[in-house]
Amino acid sequence: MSAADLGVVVAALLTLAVFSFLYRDNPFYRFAESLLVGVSAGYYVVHYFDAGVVRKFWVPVVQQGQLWLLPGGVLGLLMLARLHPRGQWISRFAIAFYVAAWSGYLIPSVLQERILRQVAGTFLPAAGTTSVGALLAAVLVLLGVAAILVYFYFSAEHRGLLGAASRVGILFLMVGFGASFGYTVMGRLSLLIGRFQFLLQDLPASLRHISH
Amino acid sequence: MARGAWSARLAQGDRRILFLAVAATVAFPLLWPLNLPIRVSREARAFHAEIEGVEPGRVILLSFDYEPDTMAELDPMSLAVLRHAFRRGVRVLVMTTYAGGVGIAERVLAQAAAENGRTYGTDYAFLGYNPDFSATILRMGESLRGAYPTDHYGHPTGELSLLQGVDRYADIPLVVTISSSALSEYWVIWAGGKYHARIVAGNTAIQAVLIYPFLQTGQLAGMLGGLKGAAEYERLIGRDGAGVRGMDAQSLAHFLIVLFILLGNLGFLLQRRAARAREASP
Amino acid sequence: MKRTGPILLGFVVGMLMLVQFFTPNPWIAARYNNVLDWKQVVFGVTLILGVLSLLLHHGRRIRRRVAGWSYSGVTVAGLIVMILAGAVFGKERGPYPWLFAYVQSPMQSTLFALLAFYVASASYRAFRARSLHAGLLLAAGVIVMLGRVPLGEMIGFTVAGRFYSLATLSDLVLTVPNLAAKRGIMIGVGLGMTATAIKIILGIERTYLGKGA
Amino acid sequence: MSDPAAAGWFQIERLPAAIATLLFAAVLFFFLRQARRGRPLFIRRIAGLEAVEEAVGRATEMGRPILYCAGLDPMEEVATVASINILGQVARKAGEYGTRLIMPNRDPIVMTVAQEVVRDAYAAVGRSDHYDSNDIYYTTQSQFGYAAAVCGVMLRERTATHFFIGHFYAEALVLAETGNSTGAIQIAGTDSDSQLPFFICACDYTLIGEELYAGSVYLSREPLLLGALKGQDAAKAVILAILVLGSLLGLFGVEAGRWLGGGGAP
Repeated sequence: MSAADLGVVVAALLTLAVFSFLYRDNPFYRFAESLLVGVSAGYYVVHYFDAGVVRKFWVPVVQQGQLWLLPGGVLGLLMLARLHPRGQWISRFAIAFYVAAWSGYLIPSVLQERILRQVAGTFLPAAGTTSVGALLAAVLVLLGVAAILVYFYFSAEHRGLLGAASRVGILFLMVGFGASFGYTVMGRLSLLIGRFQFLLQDLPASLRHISH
Repeated sequence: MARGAWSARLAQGDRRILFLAVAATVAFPLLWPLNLPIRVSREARAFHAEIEGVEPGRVILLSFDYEPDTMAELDPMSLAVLRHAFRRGVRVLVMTTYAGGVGIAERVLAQAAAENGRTYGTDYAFLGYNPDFSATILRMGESLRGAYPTDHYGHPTGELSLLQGVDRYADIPLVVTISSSALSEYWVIWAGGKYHARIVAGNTAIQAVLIYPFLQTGQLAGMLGGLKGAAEYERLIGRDGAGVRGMDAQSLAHFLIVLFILLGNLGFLLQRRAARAREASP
Repeated sequence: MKRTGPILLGFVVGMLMLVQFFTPNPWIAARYNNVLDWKQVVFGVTLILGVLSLLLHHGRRIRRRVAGWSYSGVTVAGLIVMILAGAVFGKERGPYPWLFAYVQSPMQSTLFALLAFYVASASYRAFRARSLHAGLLLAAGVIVMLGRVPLGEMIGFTVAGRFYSLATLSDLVLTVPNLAAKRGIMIGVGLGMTATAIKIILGIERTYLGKGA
Repeated sequence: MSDPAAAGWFQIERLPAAIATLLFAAVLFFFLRQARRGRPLFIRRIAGLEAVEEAVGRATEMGRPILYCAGLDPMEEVATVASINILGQVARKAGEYGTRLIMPNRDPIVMTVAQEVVRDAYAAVGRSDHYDSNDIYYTTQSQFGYAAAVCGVMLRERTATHFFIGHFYAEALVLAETGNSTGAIQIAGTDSDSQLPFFICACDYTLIGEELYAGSVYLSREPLLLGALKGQDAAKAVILAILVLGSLLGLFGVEAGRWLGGGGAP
């Protein structure tokens, strides 16, 4: 029996252990889930160490002499101070550095790509340059986006025109959530199909292999 | 009263029967395929045209932005993209933004490379995982070698023949993200927004529905959505795989769910009618 | 020092990363590259810390013999075996990739496959058109579900030689009302993200630094 | 800034983003200051909050407990903070009516904070005697283990009102379905896009995304949150105006979209 064939059998048993949750929460399921948490954390930490410490720091600094990476190492060490209750404040330097750097590049990028460009994409096209259908779709998108902005506007009571707009907004939101609903169902079923392909196609092949 | 009890039973259903129905509906077409025809969407055609438009010999970037939980939806896409690129003589630089994506990328890459007789280092390379996806994506816009001093196996990236003359998005005609999360959006925001990279995304169904706004503005040049998207792509490159094989089951299962929703709501309506009738005649 | 130091550092780094977006100045670009590199190293350490705290959490549970401690034992054992496998045999061959392929992968993918069953039972037992809104949601969901699979694509009617299927209808739902909805939410959430980021750089928002900051 | 000599310092195509950044920061700063100084800033009452109160009343009428879930995320997430603010309100009502409140937790820190908040809320309405810290307890870190534990409570304790408020993941479906099958009144509130549809179909009332944050700000009046909310509202009003203006120009053949700049695919 090859390691791969053995693997398929082990995988099948663990797959069934997870599926047993359908009956109810039980020790087989709990065992599988706890094992998953441990094994995946172990898998990650090896890659974290290899990618984050060895390849991103040790190799360039020690082997290639790229000394400008050293401050990163120092910040990383400050982070480790978290492990001691009295060192918590030292690690704040590393956290502040990390979170502020992210915040800094997030601001203009999000404003430009998620807001300005989306707003620009909502503007109506020039009359006569597109088909009637496309223009109608563009008008609906504009109406929908504007109404949703009104729906999530909290500085005024939703009466009169604002009330009407927000009622339109919620209708658009609901159709959008409906699309998400359909796609989520689709995704979950695809994952199940994947597991059934494994149990009904890969597993029998391996079992035949083993019995020969 | 009898009608009320009956409609209540209809509305509640027996979970075990529902579960069995799902299992049977999914298993049946996997064992006895129906081979239903597959229509290819506009978004998938756009995705395909992008890869088709890359000149042979040039290097594209493929990022495995997913973990084993969504393999079933995304593996068929990654495999099809690699097959397509390799067949056309396009070279591929592969990376992952999830530590859990390493094992997946290696497996899919090995399969596609072996099928097409491609060699490591010249036709393709695997950069592996890098911590901090946002800093990685941005850093690669400045210098690929800076972001990844070595490939996954420890070879200095500067020495890979694949990367001669390739060091930023400007040198890469296309970025492909196969993603189970908002990563596809972050590629748009950072690689696209700051560095003008051209991007196509393969997404899980759940994520796909969220990125239509980026398709309309052209921030994304093409998209594959869920297992159906993978099946469409397999049809476009003329090589069926797990995506096409799953479509019969997907079709039947969707009809089953719709049936459940209709029946459940029928029970709900009857129950409500019965309750109203009771209130009306005390 | 304990309070102002980190906030000052955050302000300087945050402003640098903000300004670099607008300028091609080479000095600023070089500092930007430095920050990105350092940030990756810091993040690498943070990830390892995360795993360490998982280990400590389960270690405590085992020592104190709290209810279900044996499952914590399973977790810790899995973690240690995996690290040893990677450290001793390497990440390319042997038990490390084997455990990933045949232990981690199948369980992780099955966990979410379970939900297909729950979606089905909830479809029957819980998803109700209890209001106009919920009804609209379900209707759109049904259209998309049917219109995005081969069987549904075959259902439709022909007008003047053109075939209009459920797929056409579902495309319409996705690219018009769905697009508007996602864009409306995207703009709102984008503003929220940006507001938080601005507050962080200016040192107004400090909760992320932990208690007493 | 369009001076060619300054080209080395400023990328002109990024001008719109620069203006947006400065403008938004200024507006935000203004409202944060107003809020900190205690200026009365108006936000409308969120309809969902009335549903929250009604639902507590319903459990009281039936003489059965209330179940509260704050989602899966840790304390530092916005949705969790919002949930804890709403929990305070729920606990006050529950304290007033003397209705039992059960809250299984997935995060030990969230649990500790929730215990404090509920204890304070009961004390504020003079019903400290009703508070039982055993009703707010830790279950397990495991996602589905937590879901199973919560469903167990629904069936065993026959809870009449369920709150699912916070950030939820795939387990949302399991919770909402089981709760629905027991016939409980269910109120949800979350910012998780992919779980919202399930909550909307299986719950009696759902606070959608930003509504959840606004509801929490409405209740807590916390200046930092209030100021930010007002700043974002102002930005939304500006965006709305730009949308209308740009579309009108568009109809007359002026491509206003170019003025908003942006990189992206060439």
